[in-house]
Amino acid sequence: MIIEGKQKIWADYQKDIPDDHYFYVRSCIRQAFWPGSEVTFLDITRNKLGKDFYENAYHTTCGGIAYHSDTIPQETAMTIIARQFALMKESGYENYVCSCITSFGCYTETLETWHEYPELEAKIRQYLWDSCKKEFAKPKYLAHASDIIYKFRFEIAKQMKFPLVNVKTGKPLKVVEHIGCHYSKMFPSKGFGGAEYPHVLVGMIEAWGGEVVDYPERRHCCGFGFRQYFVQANRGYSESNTHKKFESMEPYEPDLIITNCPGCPYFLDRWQYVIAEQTGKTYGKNGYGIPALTYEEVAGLVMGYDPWDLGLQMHQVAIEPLLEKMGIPYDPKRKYQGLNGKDLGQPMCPSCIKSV
Amino acid sequence: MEFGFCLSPSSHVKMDTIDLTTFNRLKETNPDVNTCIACGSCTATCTAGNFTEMSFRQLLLMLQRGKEDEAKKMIQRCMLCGKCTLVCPRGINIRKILLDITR
Amino acid sequence: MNQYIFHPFVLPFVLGMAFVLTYCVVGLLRIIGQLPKDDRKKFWRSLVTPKTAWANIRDLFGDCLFHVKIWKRNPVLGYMHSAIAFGWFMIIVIGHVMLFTLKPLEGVDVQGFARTFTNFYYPIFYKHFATETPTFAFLMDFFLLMIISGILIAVVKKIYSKIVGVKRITKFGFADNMIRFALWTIFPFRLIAEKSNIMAFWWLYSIDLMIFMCMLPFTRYMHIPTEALFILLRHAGLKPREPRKGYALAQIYSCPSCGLCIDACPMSVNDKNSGNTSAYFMKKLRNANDEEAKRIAETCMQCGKCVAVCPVSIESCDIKMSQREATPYTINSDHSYLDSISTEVEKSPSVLYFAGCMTQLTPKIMRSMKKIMDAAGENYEFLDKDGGICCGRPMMLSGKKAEARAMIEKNTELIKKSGAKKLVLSCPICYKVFKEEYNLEGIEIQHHTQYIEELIKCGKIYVERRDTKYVYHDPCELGRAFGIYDEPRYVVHSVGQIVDAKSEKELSICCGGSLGSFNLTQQERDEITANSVNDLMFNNPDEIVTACPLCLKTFSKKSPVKVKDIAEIVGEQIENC
Amino acid sequence: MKENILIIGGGAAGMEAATQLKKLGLNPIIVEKSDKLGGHIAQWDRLFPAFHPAKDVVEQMLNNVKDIDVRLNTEVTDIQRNSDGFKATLSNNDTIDAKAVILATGFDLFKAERKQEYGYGIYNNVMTSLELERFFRTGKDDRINNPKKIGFVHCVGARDVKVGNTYCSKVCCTTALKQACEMKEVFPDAEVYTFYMDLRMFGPGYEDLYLKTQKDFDVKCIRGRVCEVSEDMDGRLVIKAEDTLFGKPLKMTLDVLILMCSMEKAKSIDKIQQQLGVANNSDGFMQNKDMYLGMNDSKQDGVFVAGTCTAPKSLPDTIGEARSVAVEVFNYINNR
Amino acid sequence: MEYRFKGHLVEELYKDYRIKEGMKACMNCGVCTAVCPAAEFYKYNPKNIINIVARKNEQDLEDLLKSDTIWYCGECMSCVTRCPRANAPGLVIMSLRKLSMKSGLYMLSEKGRQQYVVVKDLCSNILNYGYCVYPRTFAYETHKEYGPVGKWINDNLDDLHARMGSNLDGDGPGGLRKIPKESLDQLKNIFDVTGATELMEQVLGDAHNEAVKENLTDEEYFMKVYTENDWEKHLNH
Repeated sequence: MIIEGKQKIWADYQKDIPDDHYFYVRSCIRQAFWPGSEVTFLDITRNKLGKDFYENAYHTTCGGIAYHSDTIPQETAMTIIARQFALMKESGYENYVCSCITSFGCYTETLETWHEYPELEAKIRQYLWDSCKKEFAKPKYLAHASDIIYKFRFEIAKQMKFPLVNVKTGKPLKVVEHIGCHYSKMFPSKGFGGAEYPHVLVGMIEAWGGEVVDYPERRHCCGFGFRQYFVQANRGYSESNTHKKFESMEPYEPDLIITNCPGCPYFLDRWQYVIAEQTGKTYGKNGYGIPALTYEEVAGLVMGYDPWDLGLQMHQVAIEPLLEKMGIPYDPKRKYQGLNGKDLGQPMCPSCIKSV
Repeated sequence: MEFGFCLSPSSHVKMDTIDLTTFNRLKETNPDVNTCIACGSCTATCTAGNFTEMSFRQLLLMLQRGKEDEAKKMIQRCMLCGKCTLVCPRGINIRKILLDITR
Repeated sequence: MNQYIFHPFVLPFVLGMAFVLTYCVVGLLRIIGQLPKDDRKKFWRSLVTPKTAWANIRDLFGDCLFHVKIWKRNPVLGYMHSAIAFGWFMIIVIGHVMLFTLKPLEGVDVQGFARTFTNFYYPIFYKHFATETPTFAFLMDFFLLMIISGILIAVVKKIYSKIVGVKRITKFGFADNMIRFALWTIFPFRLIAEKSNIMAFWWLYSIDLMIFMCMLPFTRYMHIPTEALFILLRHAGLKPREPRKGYALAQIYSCPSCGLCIDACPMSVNDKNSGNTSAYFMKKLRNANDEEAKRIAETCMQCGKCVAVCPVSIESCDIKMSQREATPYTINSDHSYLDSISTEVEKSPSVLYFAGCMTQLTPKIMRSMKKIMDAAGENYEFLDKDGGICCGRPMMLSGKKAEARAMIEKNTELIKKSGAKKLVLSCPICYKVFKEEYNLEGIEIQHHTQYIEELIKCGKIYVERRDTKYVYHDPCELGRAFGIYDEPRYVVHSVGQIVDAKSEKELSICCGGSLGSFNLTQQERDEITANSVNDLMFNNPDEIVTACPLCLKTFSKKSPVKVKDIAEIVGEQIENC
Repeated sequence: MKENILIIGGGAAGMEAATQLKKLGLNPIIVEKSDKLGGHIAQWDRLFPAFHPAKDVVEQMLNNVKDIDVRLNTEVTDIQRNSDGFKATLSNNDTIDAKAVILATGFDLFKAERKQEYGYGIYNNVMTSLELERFFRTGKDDRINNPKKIGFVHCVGARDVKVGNTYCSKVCCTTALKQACEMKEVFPDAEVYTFYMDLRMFGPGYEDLYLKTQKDFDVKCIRGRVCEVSEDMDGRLVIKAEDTLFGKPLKMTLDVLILMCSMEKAKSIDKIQQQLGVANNSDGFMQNKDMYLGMNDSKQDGVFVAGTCTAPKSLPDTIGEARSVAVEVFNYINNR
Repeated sequence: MEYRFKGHLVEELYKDYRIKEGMKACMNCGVCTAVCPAAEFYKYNPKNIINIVARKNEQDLEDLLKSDTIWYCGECMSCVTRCPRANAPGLVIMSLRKLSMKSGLYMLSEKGRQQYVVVKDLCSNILNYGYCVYPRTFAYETHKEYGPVGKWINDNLDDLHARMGSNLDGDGPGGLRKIPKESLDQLKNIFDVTGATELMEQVLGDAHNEAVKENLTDEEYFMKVYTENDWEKHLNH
């Protein structure tokens, strides 16, 4: 591996991200599965970095998942998106930041399509007016939330308490980065580092002291596949894709997987559990599996957030071995507690993959 | 635990691990097998191909890609009529190769 | 007092003779024993059936003694062979007759076992022991000189084979050369011994005979005793079932390795391939070289020319087929998909035309046939207009006889369902299998040459004659296989002038496209084709006409003039009228 | 008549045109930006289809231009048209007055790193066709260590909208097969694979080379574009492609992968080209009047084009064009 | 023809912007198939899809729309990155799926019929809650892979989200907040004017008719479609 080659590509694929004043749009999946990540994101950007992130209570799903599950026509998805843009405009913002990769892909695709087919844009403008009586608008900047963390990765590094280093060996942790497919595969120029060697997560890993693992199936989809997950009969497809990735990364013995997509951490996490149940195979050392975290969770960890405030207990793969490697103190008792120490019971132990 | 789904086998031709015994044996007696240009003439003219999926071009590829079982199944359809040999632009002695595969 | 006519020099001969007789008896029993039961029954019956019995006698004399077939091929060769074989035979016969006339010898009274023992060598060496009468002396010397003249020709032939009209002669190994040398020297030794009565030559003569007889079972000269048995078996109508057993074994021993088939074989155009001819094939079988025998069997084009020229009528093509059938396969065909093909017919034709796979590649034949049948006002249907099922012959040629059945049965079903009374075929390859393997009772099977001839003769079509000079190529599986020589010539003659090829009818040269061969490369086939075309171009015809789609396709690549199917030239002339 | 003819570029086209112009009694002057004549062909080891040493051809060409005015390490920095023809200023501040200009500036090899998914410049064992020729010439390359599996990728930077080149680069197919055979000669035990989309064997003896590649060298030609390359733990290359004839995706590990880089018009001439008013085609190569009868005609009076500056060409094509441009220039000078 | 669409399928397909964008000309290089996750695990080859669409043959297209094939894609769009002719097989698949649904042909394949499940789940989530995925409708029983932790999350949904700082079903901004009625009404309006409602009702209607035909309740039919898997048939090995 010749790192200079990658650096050259990274230098070629940079994009401007405005410094402040963002309109923040949430992700359906992350709100449901990784609520701590969005909370952490806003806390880091607003409170630690002092940035203005505005959230409008009237924004909704972008419809991207429904669109990519082919349940709604393109025009519907575009009109929902136009409504979100209109909300941004109404709120006085022009820098649009979304928390979801599917959304990011849909927004990018929509903007590009409108650009290429103005008659379609006109049609959507009309639809928006007919349905919501809102004024059509387009953002000046469109960014994914991971772009923001990438932009401020060195600022975060300055506030870092627990770098991505194994405290016992002093060596950097081996980190696998997994990029959501819709981040840059459709429009390589819209992502940091392009489509082949995305830098958005690599930049964070390197800034925070970790070592990036580049394994053969690095670029590949986690296997969500929208309808391939939503229908139980199709889930073998999804599981098989994740399985392929783990088989490929296994020899590198990664300590951690970091993702920037809502669904990927869910699949990379839960399919490990299912593969273990079905085949008895676990990845990572000692049968614990390899934790798959969101970039906010990793940012939170290195900045010294309490792991349970980040929501790491919502992962099936046990996080404790990683915390111990990084030397992050944690209170095992608080893991399964609600507000004010309320006892929420404990999840059952899976039969194969180890839990603490 | 019953999940209602399971891992699917990969369709990738894994060139690193495939078994080429039959093809290599064939190559020894019929060096011609290497010279196919996949023009499809054999398939287009195939008498058995009129009724089945029989395709010599594909058969040869199956052997080269380690799908011996499929190849052996396909070759059972062949009538050995020899039209393929007559139309092959590379002059490959297809009929002989077909016969040799069944040995 | 009993007195033996004896001298130790007779012992080598006696031993040799005893050995060869024992060998032949055991061999005979073995061959008969190896015959399948029904074949054996057939054989016994044929011996007493007057028709076959007569044929047996005729051929035993004609072939074994007088070598009629060799005479027909080439008089010098015929003389050479007859001089040696017939001359030797006569010497033995006369020797024995003399034995009776000379008896009793002066002072000698031989009885019982001693007599038998003496009879063994006495006629061979009598000159050492007695004086003959002048008549006999003349006859014996005459035949001995005749033999020696034959041997002289043989020696010359060995050096310069063209003297007997043969380009290539079989190349022999050590044993065959050795025994040949023995044979060549037997008679000069005898002559010298008789004339000089020097003991050394009597010894040489006897030892020579011993060498000859002891080597005989292991060399081509085994054909001398075996041919007689082969003739009987052949007339019993047997077919070789296994390549090295029973009937086939009789043929293997009957092959004299004369090599006449080498020149005849179309493959010999390439010297490298002359080793793949029947003479060598039989040799490989005799030497139990299965690997090579198998290879040659699969290289052969099955054109049948070697059989046509064979002076012994060895059915080498059939033996090669049995060799192919003996090859084991690990994958068997599965043609069950044919079951699902619909047999529904829309109309009920009186004539059914089956183009066959090869004709599918030469659509102009189909077009011409359609035109001819339209012109004749026939009620016909094309059985395989949308691509039919193979006739099964190519599969049979691979030796997979049983696996051809599925195709044969499905085609039979389709043909019978059509209700046609006549089946016309364009491809001689199909024709052969339809004639031999199909059971189409009540349906007349014709090749289109026959069919067109019939249409012309009964006035159903009228063809205008033109000036074109045609040469007609006899497709192997129409000519040599079925003797269909005159019908096509009649048809060609109706269309234009017909000139001869250099080799015609049963001697016609295969086009080189044959489906019979599996091993020939494209280049080797091209050489054969070029040679065959040369032969056809002997009288500078304007066009080459053939009656086989495969010949047509094959010749078209190499011919300097247009190559057409017989149906095509007829079709053209119908158009013109 | 000893008119100056300025030839920009001292590759095969430039040298051959100069040779012919000299014979026709004109005074050609070659301006070559590098330190030696010969262009790309001088970096080649052997030529397709018959493995003819490139050196032989180059040496003969060099011999032919012995007496010709050649300016090495020099570029034309400015060129102005005047009543008498052209006045060119060189990078060494010399000036040349010429009656006609021949652009024989050739091609740049496609920068393989632009095709990111192949990982050139990132994965150690990915190299270009040109680098392989260097290996053949010198026998040295760190990336080639007795490889057991060797792959060739066709159409790198050609027939590819994503890198902006939609044209076929013409010579890469034949070059790939030639190099595949050569690799097999050097490493007889290695398995050699080529990944092609169409094999464009357009010239005499080229199809025979293809047959030889398959039959004598046992090179396996797989129809399918390599989709991506990655590196495994051992530094070997894992490639993915579809075997399109088989209709299934295919994965294999290689020890070395050679990218058949396409030709692009040499960029260094852009400024001069602009000054002369010679336009480019949509494929980025220089425009000529037409591809049949006006192939050497740049559409600008007194400016001629030859060789690969107008399109990817093989060496014989280039030499043919160089000869024809000489005749064109000769006629132009005579008819002035 | 049994299906509801009466027009010309090819013409209709080519009206879609995603075809305009995704369908240039294919040179059959196979990079899309090589990278495609679906091609690895299903009897699927994006290149072949492009070829069929390019052929513009009504019958071929109809056969394609009836088949399971178009439903195998996971829309990861990996193919889009690599295509040297700038085709987007993923987008082409999306327009094929839309046409298959519009024409009713999707009901003729096992994977096509699954659209009922996806439409019912996702569209009702959007219209009822304003989210595509909503934790209260994400049941552990039908998502066993959610695992013991998932079951624990669902069992303690309110407590856990409160602890994580979500605003579950609350007013104002925040994660999983209750989307104001005004916004939901606007989503409904968008569905109405852009054709989503019509499509949704068609799918639900088709499913209901099929359920009646099979003597099943809508719920039973839902579970049947949700779990039915003729596994071997879909594999590509």
